[in-house]
Amino acid sequence: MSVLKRLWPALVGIFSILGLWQVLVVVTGVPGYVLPSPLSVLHAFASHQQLLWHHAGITVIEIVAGLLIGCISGLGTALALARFHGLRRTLLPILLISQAVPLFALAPILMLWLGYGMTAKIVMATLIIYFPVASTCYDGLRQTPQGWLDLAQTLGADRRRRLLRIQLPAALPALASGMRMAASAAPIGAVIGEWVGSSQGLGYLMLNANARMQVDLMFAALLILVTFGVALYFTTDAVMRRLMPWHEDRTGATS
Amino acid sequence: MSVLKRLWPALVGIFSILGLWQVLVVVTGVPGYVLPSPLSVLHAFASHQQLLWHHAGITVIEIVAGLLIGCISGLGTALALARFHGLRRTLLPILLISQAVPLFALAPILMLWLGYGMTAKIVMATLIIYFPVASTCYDGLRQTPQGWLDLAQTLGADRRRRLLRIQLPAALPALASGMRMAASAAPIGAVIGEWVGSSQGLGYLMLNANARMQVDLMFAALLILVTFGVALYFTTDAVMRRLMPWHEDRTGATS
Amino acid sequence: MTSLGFSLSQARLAFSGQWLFDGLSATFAPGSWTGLLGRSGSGKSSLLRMIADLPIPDTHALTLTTDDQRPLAGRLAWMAQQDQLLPWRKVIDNVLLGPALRGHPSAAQRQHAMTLLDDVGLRDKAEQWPKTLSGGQRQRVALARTLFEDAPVVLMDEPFSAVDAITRLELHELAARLLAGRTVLLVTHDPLEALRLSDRILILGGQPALLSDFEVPHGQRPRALDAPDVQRMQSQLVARLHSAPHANIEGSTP
Amino acid sequence: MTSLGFSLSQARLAFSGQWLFDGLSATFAPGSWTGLLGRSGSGKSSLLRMIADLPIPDTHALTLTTDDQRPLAGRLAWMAQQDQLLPWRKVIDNVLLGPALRGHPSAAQRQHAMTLLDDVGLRDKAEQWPKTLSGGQRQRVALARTLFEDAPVVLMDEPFSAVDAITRLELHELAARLLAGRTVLLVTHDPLEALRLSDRILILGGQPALLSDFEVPHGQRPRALDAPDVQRMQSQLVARLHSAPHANIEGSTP
Amino acid sequence: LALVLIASGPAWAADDDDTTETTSLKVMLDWYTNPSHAPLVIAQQRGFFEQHGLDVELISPADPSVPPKLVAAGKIDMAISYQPQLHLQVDQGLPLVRVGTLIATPLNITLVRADSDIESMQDLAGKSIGYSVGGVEEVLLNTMLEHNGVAPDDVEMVNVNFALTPALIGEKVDAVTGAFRNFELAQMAQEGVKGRAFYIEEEGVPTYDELIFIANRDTLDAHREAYTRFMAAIEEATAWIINHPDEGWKAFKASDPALDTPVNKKAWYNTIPRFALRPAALDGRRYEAFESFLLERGQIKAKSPLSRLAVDLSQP
Ligand SMILES: Nc1ncnc2c1ncn2[C@@H]1O[C@H](COP(=O)(O)OP(=O)(O)OP(=O)(O)O)[C@@H](O)[C@H]1O
Ligand SMILES: Nc1ncnc2c1ncn2[C@@H]1O[C@H](COP(=O)(O)OP(=O)(O)OP(=O)(O)O)[C@@H](O)[C@H]1O
Ligand SMILES: [Mg+2]
Ligand SMILES: [Mg+2]
Repeated sequence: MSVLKRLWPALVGIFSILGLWQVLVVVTGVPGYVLPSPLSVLHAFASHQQLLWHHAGITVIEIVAGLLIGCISGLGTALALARFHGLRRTLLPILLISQAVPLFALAPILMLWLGYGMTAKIVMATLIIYFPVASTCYDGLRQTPQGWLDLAQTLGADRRRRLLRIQLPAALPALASGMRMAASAAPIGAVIGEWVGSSQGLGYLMLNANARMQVDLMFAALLILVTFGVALYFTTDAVMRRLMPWHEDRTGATS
Repeated sequence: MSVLKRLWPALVGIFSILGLWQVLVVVTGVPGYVLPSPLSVLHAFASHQQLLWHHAGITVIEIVAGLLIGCISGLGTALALARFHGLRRTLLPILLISQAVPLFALAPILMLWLGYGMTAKIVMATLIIYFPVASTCYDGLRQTPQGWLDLAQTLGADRRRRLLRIQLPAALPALASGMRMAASAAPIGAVIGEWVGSSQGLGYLMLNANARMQVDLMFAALLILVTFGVALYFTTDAVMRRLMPWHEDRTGATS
Repeated sequence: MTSLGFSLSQARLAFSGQWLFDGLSATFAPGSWTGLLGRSGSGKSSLLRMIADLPIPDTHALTLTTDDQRPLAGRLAWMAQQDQLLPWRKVIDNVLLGPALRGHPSAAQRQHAMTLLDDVGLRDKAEQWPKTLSGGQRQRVALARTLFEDAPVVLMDEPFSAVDAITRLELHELAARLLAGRTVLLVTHDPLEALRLSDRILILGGQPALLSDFEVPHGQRPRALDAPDVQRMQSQLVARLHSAPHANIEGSTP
Repeated sequence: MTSLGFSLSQARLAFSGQWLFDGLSATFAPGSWTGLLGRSGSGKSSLLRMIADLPIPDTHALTLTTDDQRPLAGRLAWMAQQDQLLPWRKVIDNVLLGPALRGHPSAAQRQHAMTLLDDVGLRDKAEQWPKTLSGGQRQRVALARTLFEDAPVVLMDEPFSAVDAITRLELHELAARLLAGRTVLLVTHDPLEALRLSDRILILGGQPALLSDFEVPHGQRPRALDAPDVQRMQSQLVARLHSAPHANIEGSTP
Repeated sequence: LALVLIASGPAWAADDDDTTETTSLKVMLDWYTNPSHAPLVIAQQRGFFEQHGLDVELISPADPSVPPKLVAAGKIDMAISYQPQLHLQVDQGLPLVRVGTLIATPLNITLVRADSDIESMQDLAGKSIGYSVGGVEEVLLNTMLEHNGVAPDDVEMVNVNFALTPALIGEKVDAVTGAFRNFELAQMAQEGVKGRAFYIEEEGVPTYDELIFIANRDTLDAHREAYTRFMAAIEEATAWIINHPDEGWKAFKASDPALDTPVNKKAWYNTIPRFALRPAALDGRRYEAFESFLLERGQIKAKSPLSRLAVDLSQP
């Protein structure tokens, strides 16, 4: 029940978007090859189910793997930056630069390095998640209230334990914010990867459908992708909340 | 001097990357169409200066406009979400979904509506910035310590003033984190826009060069873009710090 | 400003199924000062929050009636146990928080806030950030902010706990002067303070807790510390507090 | 554990160019309790921070010598003016913060922490989150955390300010019992508390501030409150505090 | 429809000599400017458009699937597209029609490294083949494979998104299909790798027009005479290029300094023989044959009449 209750506003949102979209299509009379109506998308969805689920399975694996690796390495980087002062001066600008590089400009080249298999897509999804997570975590780790740091000092904590037992828990709310955002961005990374080189996955399917002007099929694939992105957001939100039973987040991301 | 001192670690980072890259190219003997050496990129940079600056000028306008509009509308959305409870239930999922949609799947539609002029690109950059800012700001606005909210209540603040005078300043550190991240993502938005349809701008130049296998020219354009992204990050950081003279951010994003 | 009395009844509060108190009632006469004492954790701060209509996570209820039958909201000043200064407002702007949250502080209000800061001995800190203040200084700014509100009903939760003995006495004088005619409910842990400032002393104690009255010395507030009945009553009050039923702390014989 | 004395000299501190104190020195005998009094903002907390070698934003210097010539770091417990409980650790885990920051708390340490919580009257709150505690309960947890450290040198900044009179007396007993033989520096605003617990009283006052001694009653700590010289000396101490040079607060005659 | 075409005929005839008023046309290329677009660039550069009373704006997209949509939506007047895709688009209901031809032969080839062991298309069995998704690559390749006795399931097709040459010379794939014979071969040579090409029309695929001009069928009549003038300008530009190839290259690279690369220069000369000499002329047989081919292969749902696919502007 509580899961349903959490998902409920999301469902309302999705359906209100669908309604708006249908109205938009009807009112503006925009042709189907530009923007298909939700009904025709649903129809495409129903008639291509098997195809869609097959490709969706692949993309989901890429997304989840990318999200996990991206979050873990982002968090790791943030911890390393907070832990080692020397590292910060060199690693931080590199991090920044890596973020400023438009990924898909590099995507073709990445593909040449990593081949057209799943690895490349996971790397893309990872890269897209990595920076926001590293950046928000690091921002969070830097803003520990002084009083707690003082306490750690007089209690004889070494830098490592201070980081893990004081700074990290104190940064959890900031971290949750970053992870939530990363979760909803993860599908984009995988799809870019599939666009640039692949023979499977929702991105590939979308590209193919687009080239054949099967715009309704493309939107059906998009629908799966978006649903998955949103689901990932709420899952991440729930996980982070579970990690912070002490935290009072009054209004909640989901309510 | 202080500006130089701030930029100094960034410069070190950039040059260490360049060095590593040159070594990598020389050692692995990777061909120029896969990864050009920094020297050949510099050469391309020098020999196409006029071309590059011309396109850079256009992209910079798109980025800055997109960043400003994205930040303002993102902040506005977050404030509206925090202000109006009813809005939250419907707007938040829509926001989420809009983030989960791979933007350039929608790019052709945007182009149809907005034409292939600069507007479309500014809209793309705006959209890419909009969500992270809205999301982090909203997260920040929700986490005002209860004591301050109690104070606002007994002092007879209306919801609007409570939001602007209590919740907003309390969220500034979270907001700064979001804006910094958005700043370094802004160039990506503009480039995606240019990717879809334009005859000007660095994104156009890059993809064009890539299609012609002038990978050195592509990297020269990338270099400008990245430099600009990093500069934007530090500018945003400086602006946000100026907005929070009371805030103790001990280690600083730049040190 | 006319004084405003109020009374509460049926006050009940439980945390995780256990009643802290149930069925409390009390009347606060217009312009009277009431000292509220009680063991740590007996529910004093919670009672103040309930009167101020502030959110409380668990089961609670309270019937509050003012003498003029109109709601208390907007006619009440509340000083919390923590100072709650806003780090992004300079000291003077923290004092001016009330007017800033209701509109724009006028020049006259600014002037008045400055006078109050002077009263609490912090005129020279007016333009500093709160983070540069000592614990006692922060509490004095919070006091100035509360005094600024000039409300007919004032709830204060241990308002002088962080200042030294001398400053405390001076602040007693100041509060008595500026809050004359206001209906004040003052939570304190210092029996002497209660005896010095109250028209009436209430003790919250028991399981679930009840409010019981304690007789106060004669004479005008603030009473001199060396008045004989103040000294005498202090020992009685401490004895009374001690006898109030409460989970005992190990090894206690003062 | 053998007692550890220490002395400080050349202590100086300025904020934004103004000297709070300059050239302070004091000796703290092994196992002695020193009460530190002074007006709000005189620099007591800052002095404690300097002794604990905690960061201070502005100009400061201090020469600290321990009796055994080895650094104080690691042999010192510090209880701040704010409770600084970690919201993500349950009450018991906050008491166990020291061992958790130096390794892993053992079962015996957990047992001991539980005993301490029992001592401060919070055994039944051990598994709760800090946000469910009242102000005085939070302070008692912070006290338990400090007592747990069992350090030879203990710095306490107004450790009993948020608890009621009875609990305070009980905590005095507890602290005296558990910190016997430790060298304790206790900042307090309550003259009676200082007289009850100190072997020696130091008053920080003046502009720039100096440390001056105040005579303490005879007898073993903790002294009974109704001992005649405690009562007598209280008035003397208040008078002395009052006469200490300090920016006057308007309208003050206690 | 025929009625409408007839009705609009005389209007165009009357306007033919009167080129005093200028018509603006937005024309979208299929991809970034390259030597295949030479007639457009030269017509612009040397004023042929102007002489025909046209003010033409050339726009490049980064995604070849975009221009047809923009034409169908009426956002631009004309676009360059590919004949095979046109059939799919019309089948999906896009109101598009071919109004001219830019390159009148297939450019499509399947390309392997000359130093590989793939001597003929038979050897592709068990290999990986890169392509960029255009909509018909799969069916074209499958036809070629079947023609050579290879089962389509025996090859692995990989979308490499326009990075055909790098994927091939980087040996990430064994072959690429959908490469252009005028361009990719030159590009490989530039990187010092020789290529071996298999020509699509020699491997069992009906021949077709590679690059065509498409316009919106619904608004064709309103623009008919402008498009006719446009084709005349293209025709003149093509003739001029064939007559003056070297001067033409200079004019071409002058239009955008980024075009001045050795590969483009080589491609320039490779492309010249492939331009349609009579851009407006329509070979209806090609369209019907390819339509049948696609229908047979299950790529379209139904056959469209020729008039819905292509028009000859000069034939009312
Ligand atoms: N970061 C700072 N910047 C400027 N001034 C400061 C800063 N920190 C403290 N001060 C000033 O130093 C003085 C001493 O502060 P401190 O906290 O040591 O006082 P205290 O004696 O502990 O007072 P209290 O009894 O109120 O806690 C105060 O006047 C305070 O304003
Ligand atoms: N959110 C909560 N959840 C559970 N219990 C709570 C919560 N808030 C307060 N309590 C409990 O309610 C009791 C009363 O708290 P309150 O703060 O009112 O005490 P108090 O009388 O003000 O004490 P003090 O003198 O220490 O400030 C305490 O025992 C506390 O543990
Ligand atoms: Mg309380
Ligand atoms: Mg202090």
